Formats: sequence, C-alpha cells, structure tokens
Amino acid sequence: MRGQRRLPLEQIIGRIDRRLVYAGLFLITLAPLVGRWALPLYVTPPPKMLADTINALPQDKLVFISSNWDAGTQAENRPQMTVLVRHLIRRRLKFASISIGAPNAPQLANAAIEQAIQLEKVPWVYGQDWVNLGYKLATEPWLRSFVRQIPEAVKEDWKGTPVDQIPVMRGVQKFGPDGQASMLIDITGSATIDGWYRYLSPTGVKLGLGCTAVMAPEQYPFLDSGQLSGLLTGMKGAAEYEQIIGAQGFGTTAMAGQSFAHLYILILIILGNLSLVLGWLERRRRRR
Amino acid sequence: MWTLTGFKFILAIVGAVAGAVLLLAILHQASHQVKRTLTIALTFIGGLFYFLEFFIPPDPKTEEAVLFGWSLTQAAEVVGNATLVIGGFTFLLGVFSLVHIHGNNVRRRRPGWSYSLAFFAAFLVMTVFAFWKDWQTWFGGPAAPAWVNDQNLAHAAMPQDVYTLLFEGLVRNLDATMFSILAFYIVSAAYRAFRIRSGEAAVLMVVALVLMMGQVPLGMALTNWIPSDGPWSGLRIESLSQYVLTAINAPVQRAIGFGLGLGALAMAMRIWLSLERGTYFGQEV
Amino acid sequence: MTSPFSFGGAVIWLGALATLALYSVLYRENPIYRFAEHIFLGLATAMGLYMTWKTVLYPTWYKELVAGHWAWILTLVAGGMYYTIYSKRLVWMSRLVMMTMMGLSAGLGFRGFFGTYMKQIGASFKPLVVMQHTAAGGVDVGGSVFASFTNILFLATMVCVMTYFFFSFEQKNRPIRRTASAGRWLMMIAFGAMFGSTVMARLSLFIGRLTFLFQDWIHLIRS
Amino acid sequence: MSDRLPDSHRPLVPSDRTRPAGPPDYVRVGMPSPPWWAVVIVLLLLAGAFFFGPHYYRTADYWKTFATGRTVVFVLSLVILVAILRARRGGRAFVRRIPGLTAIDEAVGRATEMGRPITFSLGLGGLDIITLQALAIALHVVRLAIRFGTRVILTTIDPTLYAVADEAVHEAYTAAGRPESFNRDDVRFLSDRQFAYASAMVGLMHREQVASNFMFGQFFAESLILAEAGNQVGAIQVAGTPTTTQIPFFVAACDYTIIGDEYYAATAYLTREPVLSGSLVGQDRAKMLLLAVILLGISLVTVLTLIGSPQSLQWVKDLAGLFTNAK
Repeated sequence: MRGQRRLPLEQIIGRIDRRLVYAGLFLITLAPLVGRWALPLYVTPPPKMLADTINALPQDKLVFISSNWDAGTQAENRPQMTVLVRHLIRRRLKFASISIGAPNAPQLANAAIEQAIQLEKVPWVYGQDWVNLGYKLATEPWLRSFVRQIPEAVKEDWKGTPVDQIPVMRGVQKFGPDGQASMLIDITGSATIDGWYRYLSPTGVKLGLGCTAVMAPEQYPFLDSGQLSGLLTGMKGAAEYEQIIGAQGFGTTAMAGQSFAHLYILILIILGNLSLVLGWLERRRRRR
Repeated sequence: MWTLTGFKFILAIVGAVAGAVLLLAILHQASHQVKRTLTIALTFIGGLFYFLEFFIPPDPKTEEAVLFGWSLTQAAEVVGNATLVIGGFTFLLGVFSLVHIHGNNVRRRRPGWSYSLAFFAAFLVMTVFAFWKDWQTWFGGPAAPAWVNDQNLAHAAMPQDVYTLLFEGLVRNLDATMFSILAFYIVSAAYRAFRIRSGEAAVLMVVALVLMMGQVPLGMALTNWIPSDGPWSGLRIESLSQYVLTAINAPVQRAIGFGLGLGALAMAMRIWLSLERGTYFGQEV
Repeated sequence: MTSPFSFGGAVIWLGALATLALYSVLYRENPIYRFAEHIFLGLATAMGLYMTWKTVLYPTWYKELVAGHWAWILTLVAGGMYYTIYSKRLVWMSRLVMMTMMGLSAGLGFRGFFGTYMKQIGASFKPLVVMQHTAAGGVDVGGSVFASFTNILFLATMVCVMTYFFFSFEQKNRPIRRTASAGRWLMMIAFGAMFGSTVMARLSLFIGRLTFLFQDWIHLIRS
Repeated sequence: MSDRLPDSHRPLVPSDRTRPAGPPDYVRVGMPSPPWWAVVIVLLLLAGAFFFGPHYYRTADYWKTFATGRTVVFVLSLVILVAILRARRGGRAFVRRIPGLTAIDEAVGRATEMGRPITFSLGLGGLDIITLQALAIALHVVRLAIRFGTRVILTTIDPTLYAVADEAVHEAYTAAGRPESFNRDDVRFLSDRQFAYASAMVGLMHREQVASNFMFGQFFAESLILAEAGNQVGAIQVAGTPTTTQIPFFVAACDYTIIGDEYYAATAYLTREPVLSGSLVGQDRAKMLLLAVILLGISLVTVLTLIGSPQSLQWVKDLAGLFTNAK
C-alpha cells in the first residue's frame, strides 16, 4: 500500500509537465509586478556612488540624461530612468533628456519622465524645469560639437520647438567646469557610452551610467579609473537606487519577481533531485 | 583610369562584363585539370593576400604594410569591401531558397500551404514598403507619400508610416518575444538537467545554484549575516560567485580558447593550402 | 486596455498579438504559432534584403559605381558566379568563387589568432607568489597568501584544462590522466558558473515582455 | 517509411575497432594540393620583405611591438604545418576517443530506424573558419545519412554559406552515386535574423518530428531555444560550438556536447584522414609549446617576485610585455 503511494509521488515530482513549469514561472514573475510586492535589498557601492554624486551637484546647472534605450531593454533601463529622474526632481535639479541610441527612444523617455513626475507629485513643468531634446544622429562630429557648443548641435526639442524659446535651455552653452551642464547620465541598452567616454570625459564633467546587466562587467574598469561616477547594473541597479533614495518603484517589484523566479528554479531543482533520491530508495527497497 | 564618366564609363562597364564572360567561356572549354588547378591557385592567392597583409611589417609612420610598392593595407580595405559586396549579391540566393520551398508548398498544396502564403504576403509587403520608403534617397524620383515615410520632425519619435508599423509593431516584438522564451527554457532545462546523476552533474548544479543565488536579494539574504568588511567577507554568496567567475571561469575559458585558436589556425592553413581535400567538394571541380 | 485605433495603439496591439502568438508554442506547436512564425520569416527576409541593399550594396557598390568606378561591376560578375549552383554544366564557376572566398577567410585566420590570443598569453604570466603590503609598509600575510592562492588556482586550472584537450596520444600516463580529469571537473565548475550567471539576464527579458503586455497593452501593472 | 532501410541495417558500431583503417573512399579522390611549392613561395616572399625591406625592420622598437607577435603565430603555424605534411606522406596517427563524436553515428542510426529526418543547424556564422568546420562535420553526417537513405535538413543563416552548403551536399549525393535523391529543399536558408532563424528552427523541428538534431557552428543566445525545442520533440541531440559561453546550455539540454577544440578534432576523428590527424598532432605540439612558454613565463615572473625584481633583471619583466604589447 505504502509502496504504491510512494511511487507516484516520485513520478509526479520528477516529471512535472513542462507546461506546468512554464505556467508557474509566468505567475510567479507576474504576481509581484501586479501586486507591487517588495523585498529588502542590499545596496552595493556603485549605485551609492551615483547617488552621492547627484547629491553633490550644484543647483544652478543643468543635468543631461542621455536616454538610449528602446523596447528591447525596457525592463532594465526604464526603472533606472524613472528612479534617477525622481532623485533629480527631489533635489530640484533641472534636466534635459537627449537620445542618440534609438529613434523611438525619446517617446519612451518621455513616458518614463512623466511617470516619475507623477510619482513625485511635484509640479515639474515641461520647458520650465525639463525638456526632451529628441533623437539626434550621433556622428563623431555631432558628438564633438555637442560637447563644445550645445546650441550648435541641438536646435530644437523633440516637438520642433526652437531651443531658444525653451526657458530651461536658455543660456546653456557647454559642458565643463565653466559650462552650464554639470553632469550627463547615460541610460542605455547599447554601446553609446563609448562616445561619451571619448568626448565628455576629457571635459571633467561627471558621467553616470545605467546599463543592462550583460554590459556591466566591462564597465568596472571605468568606475575604477574615475571616468564613471556611478553605475546602475540592470534591474538590480534600479532597485538598489530606489532603496537609496527611499522610493519604492518598478525596480524593487521587478527584483522581487527575479527573486521569486530564482527561488522557483531552486525549488524545481530540489524536487527533481528529490524524485531521484526517492526512486533510488524505492529501487533499493524492492531489491531487498 | 579607374574613374571614368559618360560614354567611356558605359564602355568600360560593358567591356569589363564582356571580358569577364569571355574569360569564363574560354575557361569553360578547358579540362577539369585546368579548372582544378585554377581553383587551387585562386584559393592560395586569396589566402596569401591576407597572410602577407598580416606578416609584412607595417611602416611605423604610416602604419601601412607595403610590398614592392603596393600598400597591402589599402588593398585590404578594397578586398574587404569587395568580399562584402559579393556576399551581398548572394542574398537573393537565400531568398530563392525560401521562395523555392514555400512556392512548392503553395503549388503542390502541401499541408500547411496557407502558412507559406502568409510568408509571401509578409515578405512582399515589407519589401515594398521598406524600399519605397528610401527609394527617393537612393535613386531620386517622387517622394514616398507620408503614410509610407513620414519625415515630419514633430513625429520624430514615431513616424506614422506602414514601415514603422511593421517594424516597431511586429519585427521588434517578435524578436524580443523569441529572445524572452529563453527565460522559460532556462527554467525547464535547469529542472530537467540539474540532477545529481553523476559527480560532474552535481558540481555543475551546485555552482550554478550558488551563482544564481548570488545575484538576487533573496539569495544574498542567506549570507547577509557575514559582515561585509571582515576577514570572512569572502564567504558572502556574492563574493563567492565573483571569485568563481574570476579564478576558475576565466582560466577555463582561456585554456579552451587557446585550443580553439590553434584549431582554427590549423583549419585555416588546411583550407588555404587545399589540404582539406575531399571535405567540401570531393571528386571533381 | 490601450485603444487599437491610434497609431501608437495599433503598434502596441500588433506587438501584443505577435507576442502571444509566439508564446503559444510553449503550450505546443500550433497553427497560431506557425502563422506568426511564417509572418516573422517573411518580414525578416524582407528586412534582410532591405538591410543588405541599404548597408552594403548601396554605399559600397552602387554609390562607387555611379561615381565612375567602373571596376566594381566585376563584383557583380563574381556574385553572379554563385548562382551557377543551379546549373550542372556551369557549376564549376560557383566553386571557383567559393574557394576563393574560403581562401580569403582562411588568410584572415592568422590575424584572428593573433588578435584574440596574443595578449592572453602575456596575461597568463602571473607570479605564483604575490607579496601584498599593508598601508604601514609591512607584509600583509593573509592577503598575500590569498592572492597567491588565487593565482595558483588560476594557473593550475588553465594547465589542467589544456591537458584535457590533448588528442593525439592515449592519456595512459597516470599524472596526465589525473590532470586531464581535474581539467574536466574544473570545466564543469566553469559551465555551472556560466549557466547560473545568465539566469537573471534571461528572466529580465521575460519581465520586459510582461511589462509590455500588462503595462503598455492592458494596464494591469500600475505604473 | 521504414521500407527505405537497407536490409543489413544494424549499423555503425561506434567503436574505433570496427571502423576500417585509413580514409574512407570519398577522401581518396581528392584534389591535388600544392603545399611544398606554396610554402616555398611564402617563405621567399617573407624573406625578401625582411632582408630587402626598409631600415625600421631592424629597430628594437619594431621587434618589441611587432615581431614577437608575428614570430609566435608563425612558429605555431609552422609546427602545425610540418606535422600535417609529414602525416600526408603516410602513416595514420592516433586520435583519442571523443565520446560526443561517437554519438554521431548513433544519432544517424536512430533516425534511420525511426524513419524520421535529421536536422543539422550550422549556427549563426557566415563563410568563416568556424562555420566551414561545422560544414565539414555536416557533410560527414550527410554522407552517412545518404548511405542509409535518411533525410538531413541542413539549415543556415547566411546566404553565401547556403550556396556553398547546397553545392557541397549536392556533390556528396553525386559522389555517392545518387544525384537523383538530392532534394534541394533539404538545404535551407531560413533567415538572416537571429531569432527569426530560431523561431523557424523550432517550427521545423516540431513539424518534421525530427529524430536527431545536430548543432555545430557559432551559437549565441538562441542555442538553448534550439536545444530545448529538440528536447521537446524527443530528438537525440549532439552539439558543438567554439562559443564557449553557450556550452553550458548545450550540456544541460543535449545528449552529447562537443567541448572546446574537440570541435576542431571532430573531422580528424570521424574520417581518420592522415592530413587531419596529422593536423591534430601538430595542434597538440603547438599547444605543448604554448604551455611551455606560459610555464616559463610564470616561473620567470615568480622568481622575479621572490627576489624583489632588481634593475638588472628588467629585461625579464619586459618579456611579458612583449606579448601583451604586441600590435
């Protein structure tokens, strides 16, 4: 009797239908996103460096966000963008978003920024406090002129309004110590940061980076050399940053999803091995 | 001599094509032995070019490798482009292959032939709109209407045209979805494969688990009681994963890489000197 | 739910339907997946054709030719020779151009080896004993031992794995056999590490899709 | 379906002993090749360039940044080439057992028994060395399959490679005396887009219910998509790729995985052709040489650390630099 009961158990946990496995993964990843669950996080140094850098920025200068992600890396880059903008708004730093990586990046950037403003519940007015400069084709000459003479390279915002009619851009000439822009944060799913290393690093302007998890290991040397003033690694980086500034958002819930999914895999692996052990015991019992 | 205009240009084009065709026609009459030798010689010359380009020391000032007054470095650029272009011309062969298979499906009403129709429809629509969109830039002529290629800057983020609809709506999402299916497959592969059937499988599993846990907060919580700046900090799960990656994964990859590099080098030499006989085209040329 | 009757909405709807259609293969291969697959194939082939012209043939061939560089027409002849695979009599022409191209890529093999592995040889020259100094100037014993151990582990791993990949003799000799089998175990550790460190990236992709479906399409996830 | 089986089928015992010694028939009728005069031409050209070349060839700086790297590549190539040419003159070399490769015969045999086709994916490479090696393995599988009348569906992502593969498979059928059995639709260009290719392969494997699936060549993220799809239809899977980062996924989802430069040893192991096994001997020697250089470098650097690197031994320190600074 007992043997009959044990045999199916071993079979059941050893050969769960893959569709059930998939459905489980689907639900377990989706639930934290919908329910906005959160788990505590441990903050690593690179995001902390970025937050400290932003906290030390002067109030009267503009921050540039180079928003170069599109739908493909949305899950990793969008929460980074949102939480960084929230931090900027809290510090009352005005900012401009510019895209060089993908033609439809400005639209996604706009959505992320508007979401951040909504979350902060602060009247942060387009044109007065921030601007979206749209997509620019970043050839080498363009990058050079952008760093030296911003109005030369950027003539209008993404809706075609001339830059000199936009209050927040008034008087903004260039990067560098005597310039009007204090920092550039690249949020990217592609290799756009290389261009900024080449042209922006020499000006001494602070450079921050939010990139996908796959790209992060290559960026650590730049963190060491001080070319980067902080780094957000994928979803995890966004979540840690949310923790630092105390603003729970998508990153935190997505990391909860990640955690649960990882735990789910762990449980599946344990079940698989359990069935192996049970089967082994069963065979040994029969042999006796 | 290499740049001509007007009538001379047309004459040169016609002449070059005619000359090449004539040469091929003459060669066509030649014996197998001649063709075979020619093929081997061309393979050798092709390889020799890049071999010399690599081994001839470049001038430290210009950084160009020069052989008997010829700049191999400059020539390499032309050869590279020509290879690219010749490769580009073969794309239609790929299209032929697909059209052949799906055309046969439709013609013979094989099971599932309606899907082949969907293939043709998608292929034609995308081809027409993609080329229509840029036709004017390439060849001049009337501009494509706005619904094909919307160049209004105000819409810069999302031009409202058919090409964008197909590309942003379908291609990009299909790509991303197929890529993300990996999440499911990595779970089912782990469930099925990570069983302690042998010592090796056990090692594989344990290390994979440690690395997985080292990435998420839930896993880090396991070892969070170890102070992060004491002598034991190396035992924290995230430090442990980092250590495995740098101290074991890196040398394994390097050692495998050396072998692979030498294997590729040997293969390159065998092809270059036509020693891989019978591998690709066995009997006759 | 996003309205499908605007341009942006239509893009999202198309994307959502395409996403669901491909995901249906997780249940099993079915007509919807098959339809999406064929649409995907058609679009991708067209994109390939378009990109080949736009990024290769137009700038490096057509523009050069129009600028009067007539010799580029010869590449058309060479490209055309590939098409003789469909003719029994002319097929030798295709082999001529194929073997030449193979020869060219073989020639690139030397630079390929050099570029990828040369620096790695130099980077493997790590000392087996490392001295680490404390800020005060003395020797940091613990740190030195640990760093030395790391280097030794690194080099031993490399030697073991390289030994595993000797093919031309029977590995009868006991030390060699032991080394090679250690190499195999170490490889398993490395493979486990590669597997484990990829999981998060793959799950991120899926979370990205979930956000697209449940945030951009049906607004189930509040932003 | 099964009526296509040859009567005597109980085939392909994958042990080394039952395999006939020497190369199979199809490699005997190969092309003549020009190695000796080729080597002479190359050496003459190089010697000419060096001895009659400009003055900068003889400066120390040039030797530091340029010559070391070239010398290393040249010596390694020469070691391999000498072994190949020696093997060509006769004698066949030993190749140790590679478990994943013996499985190739088994997988073809299984497809034959089940009367279902085989898929062979050439990966994401174009006409490069890696993919040419994959094609060589594919042709071995195709030749085996022709003997047993089993279908092999060969898929590629590159149109140029498609042309070469189509022609080579056609040739294999002709060489086996069955040109009429060649079905052009069995060599396929699927798409040149990574995930379109993957989706097509998934559909293909499901629809054809393949019995065996081979994956050789360059693979990236799609490796696991293909391998899991093959697993779902219950195919025997053999995979090999030089893209080491994808090996773990093949190990997890395939029955046999070819690791590292077993990939390049494959043709030698399968055909036992003298040139190929000679090449393997050469590769092993080159590997030993490399290992020796590395061990020498390690001991020098270690000694230097122990004695505290005095100024007079600066040149030893530069040795490592010769490799890392090579341009």
